[in-house]
Formats: sequence, C-alpha cells, structure tokens
Amino acid sequence: MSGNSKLNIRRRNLLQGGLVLGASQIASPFIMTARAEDTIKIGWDNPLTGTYAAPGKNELIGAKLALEEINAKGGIAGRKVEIIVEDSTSGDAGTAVQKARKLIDKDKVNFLIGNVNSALAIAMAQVSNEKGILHIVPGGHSDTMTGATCHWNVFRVCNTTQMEANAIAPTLIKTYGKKWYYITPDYAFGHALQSGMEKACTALGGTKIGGDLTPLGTTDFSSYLIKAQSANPDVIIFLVQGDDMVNALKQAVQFGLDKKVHLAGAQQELENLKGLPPEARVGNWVMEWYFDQPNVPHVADFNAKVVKASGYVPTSRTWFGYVGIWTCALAAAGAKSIDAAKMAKALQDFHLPPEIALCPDGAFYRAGQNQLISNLYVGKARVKGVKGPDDLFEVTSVVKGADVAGTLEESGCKMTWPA
Amino acid sequence: MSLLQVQNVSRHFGKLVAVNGVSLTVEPGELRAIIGPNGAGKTTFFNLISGFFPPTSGKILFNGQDVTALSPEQRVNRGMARTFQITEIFPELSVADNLRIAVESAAGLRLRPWLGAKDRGLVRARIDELLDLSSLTPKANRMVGELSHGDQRAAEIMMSLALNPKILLLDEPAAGMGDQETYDISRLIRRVHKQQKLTIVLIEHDMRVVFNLADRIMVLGEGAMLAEGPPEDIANSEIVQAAYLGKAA
Amino acid sequence: MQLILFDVFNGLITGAFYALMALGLSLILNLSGVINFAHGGFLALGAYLSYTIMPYTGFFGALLVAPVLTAMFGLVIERFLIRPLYGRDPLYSLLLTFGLAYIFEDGSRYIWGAQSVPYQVPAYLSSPLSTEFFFLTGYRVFMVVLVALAVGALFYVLTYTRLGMRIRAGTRDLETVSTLGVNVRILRNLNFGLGIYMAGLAGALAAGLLGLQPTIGTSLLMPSFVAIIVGGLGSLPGTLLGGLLIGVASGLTTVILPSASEAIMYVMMGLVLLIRPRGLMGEEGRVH
Amino acid sequence: MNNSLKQPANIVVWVVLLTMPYWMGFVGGYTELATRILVMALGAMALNFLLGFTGVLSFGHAAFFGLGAYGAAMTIKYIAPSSMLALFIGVLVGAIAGALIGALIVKRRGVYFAMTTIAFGQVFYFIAFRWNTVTGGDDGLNGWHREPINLGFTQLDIYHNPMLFYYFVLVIFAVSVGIMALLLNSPFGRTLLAIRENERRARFLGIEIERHIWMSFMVSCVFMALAGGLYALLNNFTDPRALRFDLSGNFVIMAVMGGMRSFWGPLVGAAIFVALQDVVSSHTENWMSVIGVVFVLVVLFFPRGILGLTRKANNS
Repeated sequence: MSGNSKLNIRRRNLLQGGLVLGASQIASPFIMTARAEDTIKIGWDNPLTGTYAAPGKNELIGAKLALEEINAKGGIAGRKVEIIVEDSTSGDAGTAVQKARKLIDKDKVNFLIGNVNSALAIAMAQVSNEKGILHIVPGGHSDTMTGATCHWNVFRVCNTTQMEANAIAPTLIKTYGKKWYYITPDYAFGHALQSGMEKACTALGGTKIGGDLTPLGTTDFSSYLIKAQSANPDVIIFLVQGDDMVNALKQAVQFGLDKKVHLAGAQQELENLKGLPPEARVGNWVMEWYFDQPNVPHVADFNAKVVKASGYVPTSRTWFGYVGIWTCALAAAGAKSIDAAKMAKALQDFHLPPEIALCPDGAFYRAGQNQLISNLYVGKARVKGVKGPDDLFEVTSVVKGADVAGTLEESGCKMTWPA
Repeated sequence: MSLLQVQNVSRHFGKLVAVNGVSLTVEPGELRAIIGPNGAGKTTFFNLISGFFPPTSGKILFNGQDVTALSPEQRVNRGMARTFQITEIFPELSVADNLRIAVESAAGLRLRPWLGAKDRGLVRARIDELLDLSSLTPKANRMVGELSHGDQRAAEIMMSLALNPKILLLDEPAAGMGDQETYDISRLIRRVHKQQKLTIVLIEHDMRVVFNLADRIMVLGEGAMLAEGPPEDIANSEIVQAAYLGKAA
Repeated sequence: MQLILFDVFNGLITGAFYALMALGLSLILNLSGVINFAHGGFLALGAYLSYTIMPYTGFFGALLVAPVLTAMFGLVIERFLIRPLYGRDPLYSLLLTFGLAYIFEDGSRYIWGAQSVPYQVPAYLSSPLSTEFFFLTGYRVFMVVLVALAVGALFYVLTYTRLGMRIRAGTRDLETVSTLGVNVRILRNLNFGLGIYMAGLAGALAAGLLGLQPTIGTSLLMPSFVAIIVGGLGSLPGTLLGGLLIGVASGLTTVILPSASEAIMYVMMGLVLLIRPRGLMGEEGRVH
Repeated sequence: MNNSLKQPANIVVWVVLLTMPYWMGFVGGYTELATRILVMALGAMALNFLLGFTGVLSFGHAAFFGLGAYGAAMTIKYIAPSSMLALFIGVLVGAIAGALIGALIVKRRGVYFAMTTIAFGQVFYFIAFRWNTVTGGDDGLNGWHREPINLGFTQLDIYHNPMLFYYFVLVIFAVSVGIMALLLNSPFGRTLLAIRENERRARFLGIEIERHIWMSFMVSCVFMALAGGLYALLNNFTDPRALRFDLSGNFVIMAVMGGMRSFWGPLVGAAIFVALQDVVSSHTENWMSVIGVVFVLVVLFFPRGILGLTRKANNS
C-alpha cells in the first residue's frame, strides 16, 4: 500500500526542469514553443484520492506495466517514454483541468490520459482539444464523450453506457422478467445509463414500472428500496456507482430484497464487489473486462505480471490503463510520427494486437467516433471467489462489442478535424 | 429640567435581584458618585443606564426623553458616554487612532470611504485638543496596549469625551491604580468636569476620590438605595457605615 | 401509510446518527469553544478500528472496544495539539481540526486503502425481523436501541456524576468552576474524549449500514452542524432534538423530492435563524 | 502603523506581480499557476477584509467565490458571450447572496458565526451539486470558455493568450486591492478595526456593530465573488467544489499563513499555499496529509503568519 512507490515513475526534478523551461522563456516569453526532448512524455491526470481513488490506482498499475513493456521494446519513435503522474482528485474538475494545463503547458507532454470520472474527462477533453494533444480516456463512461461532444483527438477505452445496457438487457428480460424498476444516480451519467437501459428494455418488450433518481452521494437508500419493493417489479436495476452502489446493495440485502426480487444493474466493477460484505455480492451485471479468461491467449501472462506488480489480480480498470498507454505507443508507431493529428488518423479503425486486446473477439477504435469496441462480460456476482479470493464474478456470456455498440449515426458524433 | 432621571428600575437575573427599584436624578453640571460594597449592584445599575441590557422594570429618562428601550449606540448618539471597570480600548492601535475612531464616530463620518481636506483638518484638531487635555500628546503614536494602566484609563476617558457627551458615566476610574495615578486621574476628571461643565456620574471604591470630587453621593446596598446626600451627610450616616462594615444594622 | 411510517422511522435512524455525531461536537464546542472539524475523521477512525479488531473480538467486542480506542486517541490529540490553543482566537482550533481532517482522511486511505472494505455485521442482525415490516431489520432496530442507550447514558453521566456536573457547570461558567478547584485542563481533556467516544461509536455503527471508505464521516459532519444550530447552541437536549428533527424532515422529503432531501435541513436552519435566532432550545443570551 | 515600511513593501509587491509570468518558469512554475495565485490571493484578501480587519471569521466564504464562478460561467453559457458581463453578473450574484445571508447571521459571534457560515455555505454547494439541469451538477458547467475582450479600437484575446489573461487578471486585482486599501484607510475602515479590537468599546462609541459587520461582509463577498468569476474564466469551467467548505478553509489558511493583520499577508499566503499544493500534489498522492500538516504547523508555530513575524521583528 506504499503510496510513494507508485509515483516513482518520475520524480520531478524541480531545479533542472525549471532551468530548462526558464531558458526557453527568456528567448520568447510570450510564445510557449514545444521543445525537442529526448523522452516522450505521457501526462497522467487521473484520481489518486477521493471516491475514485481505487479504480484510478488500478488504472495506474496497468499503465505502469504497459510503460515497462513499451520501454523494453525500445520506447516510442526510438525515444524512452515516461509517465508524469498528477492526482486529478475524484471530483474536483477545476483541479483536473488545472493539472491538464500544467502537464501540457509546463511539462510539454505528448499525450494526455484521463479520467475515471467522465465529468472530469469531458472537462479535460476541452483542454486537450484546445491544445491539440492526443488524449486517451481510459475509464470515463459518459456516452457523449464519443458521441455528441466527441473530438478528433479524444479516444476512449472503456465502453459507452449504452453498450453496457444493450449487453445485459436480453439476459435480464429472458431469465428474470419484463417489469423493471430503476435506482438511478441523479446526474448526467445516471440519466444516460437509465435511458440506455430503458431503450434496450423496450426494444425487447420489457417495461419500466417505476424508478427513483437518487442524489449522488446518497448514504441511505432504504426509502428508495422500500418504494421499489412495493412496486413489485421483476428486476430492480441498480445504476448507482462506486460508494453509492456499495451502500445500496448492502442495504438491499439487509432488507432481504435479494430473496424476493431479482437485483441487477449494468456496469459492475471488481473494486466494488471486493468492498461489499460477502452476503451483499449479488445480482447480474456487466464487466468490461475480466481476468478469468482461460481460453484467450496472453491473458494469463498479463494476469501474472499484474499480480507480481501489485499483489492483486487485474480488474477492468487495470486493463483500461494498460490499453490506454499502449494506445499511445501504437498510435505513434502507426503514424510513424508523434504529431497528434497524424496519430489520431492512424488510430481510425485501428485493431489492437491480441496481446494488448486480451479479449476473445479483439478490440478496435471505431473510426469517426474514436470509441474502442471490445468484448463485454455478462454474468453474476458471487459470494466467494472460486479461482482465488478475488474471483467474485461468474461470466455467463461474452458479448461482442460490435453487436451492442449501435451505429455511428446513433452515437451522434460529428467529428471535425483540424484544417 | 433634570438631565438624567432613573425611575424605580429593577433588574433580575433569574432568581437573583441585582437592582431593586432604584431611582436617581442627576442635574446638569453635577458630579454624582455612587458607592456601595461589592455586589451592591453598582455596575448593574450603570449597565442599565447605559443600555448594556434593559431593566426588568422601571424607566430611564434622558434629557426628558424615554430611553429605556434604546440600544447603547442610540444612547451614545443622544449624549451618553461611559467607561468600564476594566479599561475598554483598542489595544493594538495607537493613542491617536483610538481617539480618531471616537472623533470620527462622533462627527458622523464613520461610513465615509474617504475624507475631504476640511474634514481631515477638523478631525486632526479635535484629536490634538483631546491629547492636550489628557497630557497624552507625547505618547500619541504609541500603541495603547503598551501604555501604563493610568494612561490607558486616561485614553479611555478621552475617547468618551470625544463623543461630546452630555453625561459621562465612569465605572471605577481609579480601580487598580497607585497613589500617583489615582491623583492624576482625579485631577483629570475634575478638570474635565470644571472646564467643560460636564455632568458626570461615577462609581468608585476609593473614598478619597469620591469625597474629593463628588457633589452628591448615592449609596447602594444589596441592589437597593441606602442613602443619598452631600458627602458630609453620607460620611456620617450610620446606615452607610453599617452597610460597609457588615450586617450590623 | 406504511411508507410514511417507514420514512418517519427511517428519518429517526438517520437523525439518531446526526444526533450522536452532533452531541459529541456539541460537548466539545460548549466546554472548549472548539468546532471539531475532524469529528468526521474520528468517526471514520472508529469504524476502521472496529473493522480491524473485529476478527479478534467479534462484532460486539469491536463495538465495545473501538470507540474506546478512538476516544483514547482523541485524548492524546487534545492533550498535544488542541490544549495549546485554548484561550486563543477560536479561529486557530478550527484551522487545526480542519488540517487534522485532511490528515485523517489521507491516513485512512494510506492504511486501509481507497476502496470500501467489507464490514460485516452478524447474519442474524442483518435480516428483516418480519416479512410484513421487512424494513425493520435487526440491525436497524439494534442501532436505534444502542444510540438511545448511548444518549441516555450520556445524559445520565452529565446529570448524576461528578464529572458530568462539572462539565455542565464549566459550560456555563468556566472561570467559577476553576476557582472552585476543578482542574479545567483535565476536565476539558475528558470532555473531549467523551465527545470523541460518541464519534467512534457512530462510526462503528454506521459502517454496518454504509460503505466503509475514508470519506464515510464527511457526509455526516455537515448535518451535525445544522443539528446543533437548529437545536440551539449550548443546549445538549436541543442538539438531540435538532438531530432527530432534521433526520425525520430529510427522511420525509426523500419521498416527495429526493433531490431536496439535504436542502430541507438548510431551509430549516434558515427558518430557525430567522424566527428564533438562538435555536429551538438555545439559552437566551447565547446568540452572541 | 509603520508607514515608513509601507512604501518599499508596496513597490516590491507590484514589481513581483508585474514580472511574475517572466520568472515563473525559473522556479518551476507556469503562466497559469501565476494567474491562479493572483486569483486565489484576491479571494484570500477579500476574506481577510472581514477576518483580519473586522475580526469576524467566516468559514463558508467559498460559497461566494463559487457563486461568482457560477454567475460568470452561466452568463457566458446561457446569456451572452462576454467576459466582462460574466464578471459583473458573478459579482452581482455573490453580493445579493452575501447581503441576505449576512443579514441573517450578523448577530452571531466567534465560533458561532463561523459555524453558521459553514452551514450556509453548504446550501449553495448542494444547490450547485443537485440542480443538474441548470448547474450541470457534479459534472460541472463546461462547454463554454472566456471570451476575448473588445475594447472598440482593439481586441484583447485573453482566451488564446494566457499571458494576456494574466495581465487582465492583474489589472482587476490591482483595482480591487486598491479599493480595499482605500476603504481600510478611511473612517469606515477604522470603524471596522475598532470592531475587531474591542467590540464593547466600539458599541459604546456609538458604532452600530451589526450594520458595520454586515457592510464589511458585503465588501468581502463582492471581491470574493469577483475572484470566483475570474477563477471560472481561468479554468473555462466551474463545478460545485468551487463552493465547498474545503475551499473556504483553504482561503482562511492562506490569510493566516501570510499574516492576517497585514494588508499583503493573504497574498503571500496564497502564493505559498497554491504553489505548495501544486508541487506537493505532483510528488505524492498523500498531498492531503502534507496540506493538513501545514495547517497544524501554521496554527501551532506561526499563528501570526509570515508577515506577522517580520512585523514583530520590526517592532522590537
């Protein structure tokens, strides 16, 4: 748990860095010119503290692993790569934006990575787009990022909420019933996820019989749970995330709801399941990546490396971070350049090699939207791990991303490229 | 017409009756002393007059007007000024600034974001006049908090004077002072009283001061008035002596 | 109807938590004039300590021991960091505890990790008492009973023990108490410990209901402030009443307009300040 | 006060501020950090008008900072793309809120005042946090940016040129600080000092305490909101954290660390605090502990602040 070791990737050398920057500023104080440097820098602006600290740290573990591999293979464009880590905090977009500017303006990074919190990711995207920097979003799910507010320079690894909804809806309708009740976090992400679920549900003949918008940061879900129970649904859909999900599930199980109604949701994370007391590890969910894939090549290898580095099996977050950093290297290799626009072009419909995709059907960045399309893992939470204590999810079916991603038109992304 | 008329005021704190039906009339130009043993209700009585808190019952007239329900700042604006048993000044400001605040407040300038040259001159002159009166001129730029007890007391009295009061209420002006300081402060009070024809009511323990200064004396005991009269009558009063010596009477 | 009944009950549970937190805060505020911003941090500490010792002591053992350990930690903090600040501008103690809150949150994350830890209550407590009133889980009832006992014990201590009487007297007039030969330093120290004990207990209980992660106390801190203001500064019964009132109010609001469930507390506070500035049970003259 | 010392100090301060973007790089900074320091310093000085010069502790002042930020952001996003109008509306919103809340709480003193301000501050936090459709909720308000300023004869492109934006902020900072200095050196300012020094004496000089505290609160809120508006323009973004109590605490520590009895103290405190936060959070994920320890150390060992130390040395 030593916090310091994680940032050892690059300790800032204040004096040295300052002198170099200062010299360039004397020459032309008003113009910030990019300097030729011997290393390629990747700016990491992701949570290390607050609500999303756990997923943020796991993404960083994946990123570090990718960094080692890239440098072992000769770096990017023959230059060594380093990651400069900044704590974006979990919710303070002002800080995230400020750090993004700092990384771009002061540290002159070639790539920007982040953020777990889609609000922060969107705010950062505004900065990266303004500055024309290639920006990878490993784990912020809001649909608009590769939809209505898409940018040519912003690529996303994790899925859209709609994809998750489409992935799980058929299972729930077929197995558990058509009357759904929603417990949805009351902010943009939640609204989007719910409308995604409703769409998927209606398409399959299901109905919404009720729902509650719960304020973000709700600690006591009992009122909502009681209401949900009295509406007598087949399935209660939990769309709350993070700590809210932990609170909601803990309380639902205490009320014995899991024995009367089916509990389910869309996105689930191993980080959450680990934080729940065993009896509250219930319900059907979607994982965006799962470590237990014995038949997919390279996964075991990846797992072993992560366990060696961190002591835990990788979560989907670890994989996001890993893919995020590798995307930088692959983009540069594909474009044979570190020019952001050229790299972004090179990533259009770019297929990740299997040792990085780590999923049965491969993964690619869909052109015109910059959204990674990979597999989704539908399954159930389980009380006790089978293959080790962290194996808390049972995958029942693996869904092809392309089947649930909808069309490019549906995404609403209208990409404009710089002249 | 009397300047101050306190009519039958009482003040209760829960079950405790601190002041019980006391009346007092002060004529313009008079120097009145209030004496009494500890716990007699002198300071409470002062607090009622100056508006620190309202009386439980009774009435206070100032200059013929009922001021019973007025706040302290409203009473100040009508011409009542007071000092406190424990000196109340602005310790981290200079003597001149202490006086300046009082002068500007009295002149109705306290909301002004800036002052014209004329106003500035008038304020300056008034400060100098007060410094001069109290012999504090050499110490004008020192922080008040650093001055001797006697000088702090003098500064407080000058701040009250700066308000151009019609009546000045002094709560134990000589408390905690040595002989020389007591002498100086008595002289200052006398000077102010005589030169400016200022009406003064003071509470004091030091009988030298009281008998030296007062025109009339009121004696309080256990919240009630025991006696009132010129100094010589009070000095000979058996009731007063009994009150001071204990419950002999 | 059942729903409303439930929401009142539920509001009482929430309110009981607020009250437990707020009573601790209030004790410290009244006697020492310190707004303890780190109170939420102490709550988290109580919860984490309870989580840590549970494998050795069992649930009830942890519930007994963890708050005591938290209180002892509180005594040390008071002795070395807060005591030097008595008699100085209250600004300083506020800033100090504010800084401590940062350190507590970060420290918890460093020791126990950023993600929630699984805090388990005994199975027979974490199930509904009856199928009809399924919302009455054993744990909720247990919690309410325990909070009621703790509050009862607190008022008993304050009313009938020598320490309690001294604390109450000191709250009214510290100077007099000290001239009567009571050691004010020790009094304040113990009083601080008592307040922290309440926070630790609240933490150990809350973790059975909420996800236990480093910011668990933060969401309970602000309502506690509001409870104190609504109830009336300086009055412990007022604080209790304030906590329960805003708990019930926000519980009922959840039914009608969930997004206003927090706003309602502040609306109540505004109204109280407007109509009765000293708070519902505040003593006269305490406004200043 | 030490008038002899004031003049050189003023010159030093202005020279440093005027040249800051040019040497910021030498010490490991960058232009936007300089701008951030300026904005936070304005906030800290606004707070200190109330804290240091009226003796009233508000621990919820971020609320007004945030209201300024939201006022500015929403103006550009929903009303008109004008940076100046945005700042004006931001200040107006902050001032109105300040007037209302001030009136509700001026009767309270000391810790009780502080506590009430904390609680009231959170009201606005929750409004911003929960009122998704208007404020963007927890996601914050984005999709807008500061607009170039049209002076008629020329256009100042403060959007694309960070250096120009710095000087734009500096001009506003200078005007604001000038007004505050003027007020503090006026009878009004001395009246506030009187309240800070001794409320009882002030009352018995005929000063209406509550009214003056309310006015001081207003002045403080106005400049706080202005700082908040500038902060939103700096980030091209705002979110509910701009009104949360942690930020209020940070403003207080800036003022105290620099020296709340001296005019420039909060500026010094803000510079140190903002730079420290920037550096520390880049070096360790445990930056919160470091900040917390700074709070503790300042309280225990430098309660009069950095400029308080020099003043003490001068007096003796």
